[in-house]
Amino acid sequence: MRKCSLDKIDLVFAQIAKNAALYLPVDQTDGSAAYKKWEEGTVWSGALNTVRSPKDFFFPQTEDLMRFKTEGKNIEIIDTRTEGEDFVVFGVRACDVKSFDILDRVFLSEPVDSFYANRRAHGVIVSLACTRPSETCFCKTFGIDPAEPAGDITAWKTETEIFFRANTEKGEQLLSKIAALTEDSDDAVVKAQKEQIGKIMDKLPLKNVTTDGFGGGKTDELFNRPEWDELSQSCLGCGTCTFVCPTCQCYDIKDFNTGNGVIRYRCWDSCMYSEFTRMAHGNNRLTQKERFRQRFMHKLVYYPENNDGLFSCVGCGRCLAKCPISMNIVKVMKKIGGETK
Amino acid sequence: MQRIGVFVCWCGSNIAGTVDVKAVAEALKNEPGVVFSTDYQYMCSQAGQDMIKEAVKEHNLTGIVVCSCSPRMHEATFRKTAAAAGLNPYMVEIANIREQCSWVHKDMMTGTEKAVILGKAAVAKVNLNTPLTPGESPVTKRALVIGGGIAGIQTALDIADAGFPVDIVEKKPTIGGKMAQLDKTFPTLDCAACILTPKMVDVAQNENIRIFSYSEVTEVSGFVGNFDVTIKKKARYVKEDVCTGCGACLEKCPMKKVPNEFNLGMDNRSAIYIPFAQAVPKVATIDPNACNMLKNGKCGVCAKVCAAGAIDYTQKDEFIQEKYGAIVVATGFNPISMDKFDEFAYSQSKDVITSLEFERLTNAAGPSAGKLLRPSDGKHPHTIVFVQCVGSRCDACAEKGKEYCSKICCMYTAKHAMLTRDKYPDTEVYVFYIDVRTPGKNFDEFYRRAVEEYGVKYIKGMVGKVTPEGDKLKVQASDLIANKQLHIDADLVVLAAAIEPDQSARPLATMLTASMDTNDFFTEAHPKLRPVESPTAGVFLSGACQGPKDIPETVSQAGAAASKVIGLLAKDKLTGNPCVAGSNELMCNGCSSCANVCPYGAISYEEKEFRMPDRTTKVRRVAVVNPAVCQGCGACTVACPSGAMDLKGFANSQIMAEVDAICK
Amino acid sequence: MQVNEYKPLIVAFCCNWCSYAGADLAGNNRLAYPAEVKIIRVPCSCRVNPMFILRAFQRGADGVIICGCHPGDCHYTSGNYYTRRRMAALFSMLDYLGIEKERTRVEWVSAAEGAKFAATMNDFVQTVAALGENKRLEDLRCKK
Amino acid sequence: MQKVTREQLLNKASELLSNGTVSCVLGWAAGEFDYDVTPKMFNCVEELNAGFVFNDFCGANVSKYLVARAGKCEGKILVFLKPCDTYSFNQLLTEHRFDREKVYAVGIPCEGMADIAKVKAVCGDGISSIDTTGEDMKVTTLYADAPVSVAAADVLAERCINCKSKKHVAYDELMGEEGDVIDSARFDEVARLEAMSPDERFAFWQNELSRCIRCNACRDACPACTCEKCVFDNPNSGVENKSPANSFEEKLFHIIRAFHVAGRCTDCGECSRVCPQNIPLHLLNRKFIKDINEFYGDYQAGAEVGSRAPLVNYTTEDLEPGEVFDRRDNNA
Repeated sequence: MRKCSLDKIDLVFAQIAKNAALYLPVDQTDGSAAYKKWEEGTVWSGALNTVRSPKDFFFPQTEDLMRFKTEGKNIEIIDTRTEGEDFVVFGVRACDVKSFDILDRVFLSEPVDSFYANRRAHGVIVSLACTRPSETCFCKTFGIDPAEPAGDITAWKTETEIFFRANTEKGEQLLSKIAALTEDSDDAVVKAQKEQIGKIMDKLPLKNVTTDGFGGGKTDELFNRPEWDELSQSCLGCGTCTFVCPTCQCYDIKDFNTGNGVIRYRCWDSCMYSEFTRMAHGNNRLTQKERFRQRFMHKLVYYPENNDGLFSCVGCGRCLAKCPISMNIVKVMKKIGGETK
Repeated sequence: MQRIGVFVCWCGSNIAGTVDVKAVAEALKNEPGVVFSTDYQYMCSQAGQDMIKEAVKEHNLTGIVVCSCSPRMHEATFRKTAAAAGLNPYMVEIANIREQCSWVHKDMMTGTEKAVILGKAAVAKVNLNTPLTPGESPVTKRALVIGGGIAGIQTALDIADAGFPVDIVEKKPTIGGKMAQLDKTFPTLDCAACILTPKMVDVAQNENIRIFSYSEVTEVSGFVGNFDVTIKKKARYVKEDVCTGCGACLEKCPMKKVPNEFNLGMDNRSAIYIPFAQAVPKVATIDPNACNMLKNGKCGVCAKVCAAGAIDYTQKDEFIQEKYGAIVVATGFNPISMDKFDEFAYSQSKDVITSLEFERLTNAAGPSAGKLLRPSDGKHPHTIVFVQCVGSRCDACAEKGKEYCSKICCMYTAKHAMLTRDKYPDTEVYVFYIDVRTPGKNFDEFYRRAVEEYGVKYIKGMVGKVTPEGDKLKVQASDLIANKQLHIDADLVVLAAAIEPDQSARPLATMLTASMDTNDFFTEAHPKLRPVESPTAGVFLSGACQGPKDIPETVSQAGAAASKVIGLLAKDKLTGNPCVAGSNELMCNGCSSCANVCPYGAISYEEKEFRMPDRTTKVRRVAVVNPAVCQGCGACTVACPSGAMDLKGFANSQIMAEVDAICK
Repeated sequence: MQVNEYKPLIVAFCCNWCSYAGADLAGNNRLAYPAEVKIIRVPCSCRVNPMFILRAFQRGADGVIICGCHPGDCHYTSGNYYTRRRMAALFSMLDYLGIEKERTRVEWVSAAEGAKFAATMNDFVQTVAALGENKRLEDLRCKK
Repeated sequence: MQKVTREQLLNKASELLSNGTVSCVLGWAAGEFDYDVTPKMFNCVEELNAGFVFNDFCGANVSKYLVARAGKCEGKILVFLKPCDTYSFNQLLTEHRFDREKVYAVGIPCEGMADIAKVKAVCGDGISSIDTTGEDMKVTTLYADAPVSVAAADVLAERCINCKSKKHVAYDELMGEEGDVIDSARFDEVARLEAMSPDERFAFWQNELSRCIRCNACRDACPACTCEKCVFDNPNSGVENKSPANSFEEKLFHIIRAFHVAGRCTDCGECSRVCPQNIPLHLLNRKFIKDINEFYGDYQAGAEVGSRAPLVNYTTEDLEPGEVFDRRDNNA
């Protein structure tokens, strides 16, 4: 384990940014935090929670796939793929790190999504232990320890210092690059912090949310539960929950006619939208209730069914904080699954 | 995918001088959808048109782009050419490379470049064109004239003379309107009744004309050529077809103290009445507010004296449904109320009267049998003050009166003044005016005669106050030319009250979806070019309902309206403009934004049942455009937030395709 | 005039009855205006949807002008009155977003005003040329 | 603290349900915390007792639900309307979006709603409870030892600080005292932006709109956006797009949306409340409202049913689009 005084953190950032684009949470004018590219003078806010999750780095909201150049009746196909640049995402919470596992299972299983794989290969994740979970947090429900985030490097931050531990080869490499700015350390401070975090976890209001009652094989049992009507009733059908969700991975492929050609791109889509997965015959989920149910059944039943019991929710709490009508997965889990462990 | 043919015209050297037409034809050859492209000296010539026809056949063209002069010039020509070749005429688009290109640019390269772009835009549009067919609707060959004054009478007579049936709806018991109340008419001074009543008789005797007197229009639906109208025939308690108009009932009716509206309340009539001797129809009417029999069942004298047995106390309002092809509005005008003009003491003294009351006072059939006598004491007035512009030409911000000029007052005041001095030379006559406006044939001569021959004292200035004192009216006024205050002891003050549209006009406009200005005058389809048509197709305007006018103007407008109606009724079918708006009911919210901006009232709403995704049904309100009424302006398409409303021939997608082609 | 002056792309929406005829008259009288002006014919200025204007800017237009009959002379009686309100509101909004207000304009041109049409276009092209390329409402994807 | 209590509303709703006036109730349901309130349709007294809530966090404007709900249940729907909700209610009626006969509207007074983001800004994150029953709000967090007391005024939502009206413009029954239309300072922020240079304004909006993730929350919560099919969802409209692919798309969406609701927007502020990225979207709508008031005379959408929105209306004397700027420049 290496450590470094926070006084020197900008030097660390400068060092990392020499070889790779560095992204870290920065305070925005509206008071929330967002990942921004570090440049000289950028101030790391240390914020753990960002409105947009770091999934954007591997699965951006819009991404060009290819282009067609048209001239008169001629069409030329242009491959727009490039070898990506190396980048580092710094300060990722445990829950958000976990989301990459969930996305990997979708995009890296055959057929591999080359765009995602390209980004994944070039990205290094520096996670940060979460010392101040919010009341909306329930990562523990999914077996995530906020004090022990995964990632290529795990970091723990105190008032004055930051501790790093490499977890992967990529992490080792990055740590070695900043070796001159860091020094060896024992894990006493980190241990104390972990204990502290554990205490907070026991106080979280959502600590008892359980996945019991969900998981693979539960489709028949849960699909026609009458509670779906009531739960979905107020849903506006906007895409907020899906767009702030670190694990939602649905996208649409669209063509944009530029006048001189066509850009084929993909962009996030939302199962909440009436146009989602629309086919020649119409739409297979005609009502908001069906669309609403799909989202939660996918996260809590279908996904685990296909992925060794892994739920595709990490308890980050973004949808709890951002849903315009405050309907969310916790309310669904409590209503459909049951109250406590 | 379309198969488009492009035809680039040289127009001699008009286009070819500045545009490399061959290069344009060549460049457009490669545009999506284009299968044939050529150029020719004169595309509009017979040879050019034949070339297009042949190309359509040879290349199975589905669309045509002609790069030539303005579509305002030859769009119709090329549409006909296309039709002759078996193509839908609306599959033709014109790229204007003459007026808007070769003629305004000097340089060959610039001109050619622009011509290519304009051609591309036209191709882009044709790619999205769809064949359009104008809608057809039948025409009901019957006209409705609302209002039985001189305007309505003249319109009805002219339409009837052309052989079409006409119905006149008049809310009063008789036709005749305001003109029937007038004494003499300016500037010829012939008697109003002498020229009007024969026309009223003509109306009554014309086989093509039906008069619904004492009736009102209560409901209008439908559209040009196909209006459905409900007419309420108010109960007059007299069988119209039985009454002979002998007048026996009027004499015997015990209730004789009803203010006579025909004489503006200056004398009384009986509860059963005929407004005036030459009324058409000459049928009695019982005033239900005055008749004791109707009010409390006690009397029944008229029924007893009626030899014909025409009285029917049980008569009810009757509703008549009729179909019409055209509707003429001739609802006329009224003098405005003088209630707000207290400075003239109208409500305080019987001897302050309006000009229309003055007409009745000087009319031989009026309350004083034509003798000019003061209403208060029946004495002959020796000093008369006429006040012009009472309530006309007021400040926009003034609480009372109208902003506009009532137009007729200058002339009738001159007439009143002249006639007074003619009959009673011992009378002093003053006329106070802001301006004297006499633009009409023989009008100024008439006014000058009043001043020069008859010695009427015209004073530029306004009367400030009229105060009754004893049997005199103290008139306080200013003489703007002499710049002094005047005090006149008058015996009679006559106010030239502004005129305003009849109260019935606004509800009627709502029924007709015809537009009105802020003064409640009906607006024309075009203020200069279509002055007798309302923007609502099939609705025409006659007389003062459209704006203040005198009798000759009213009669000429009435004739013009009639000729427009005749032109419409002469058709068996109406062919519409196919470039009309249409609403996609699946996207329509029924919010009424489109109907709010439609100048033609072409949009209505219906409740329609839709199948919802969850297999329930929902009734939604959706817009429906009547293609026979829509003129295709497109105002609705922008008012519609959901984009449900689109315009054929100028669709959103087509215009955007043009934008794209131009900007690429 | 400068030699290297920026040549802006101008989209002019002209109503069929007045302004398009006015443009034709400019042609009849050989009154020159820059070829950068491209006219799109619409039945009435009230047919112009704000979406068309934004579309033009997206696709590379540097200026958009809407021409209609003079108020009171609309072929459809009231169409241009709606245009007037809509565009006043829209242009004010664009300005509020910091987009150059000189890039959009409404002008009333009658069928008899060929000279006014040409003068208007000359002036508008000059004004927009002075602003240079449209950067604030551009869509980089549509750049050549 | 709200002047009308949950119990009062609960009693009213129970009474109207029991006496058959209404067959269901559109109100707010309690959530996991004290602030995450969800609009909900209650079908019986038992449901009301279990979940109905009314507190400082019932900001959601439930009028829009009537478009989908009115007529769906057997009898009438009871809907509780705060003053600002009544404007939306009227506007929807003006646009024939639901059947008035199917609704029983109860006007309820509103003391202004709290903004949870402001509460968190004052008290910190990790809120375990909020007591809104007293004059001041009592907030307990995971990280503070003792509850923090916050004046309601300090955490009032922006739209409530600039409340335009405490008056109910529509109801069948009113609870509590009727308030007045307020001469609020709601246009001050718009005026501040107007006073900036175009470059500053551009920078301001570029920064704000760049955060847009096109989740459509603003549109879907907006009571004026009730289109059966939004142009932005319609592949044939020419403007459809699912993502803010670049800054043009961000502007296109927000300009067109604001234009489509111009003259119809009641300034309820839902757009800004629901924006997950805290974009001050109401400043776009307010700009249109301010302009319309200045150009064509004061107009409040929803103030009366059946009024004609300014952009579907005209006078022959309206100002010219070019005069808009002359006016402003002269005023400056």
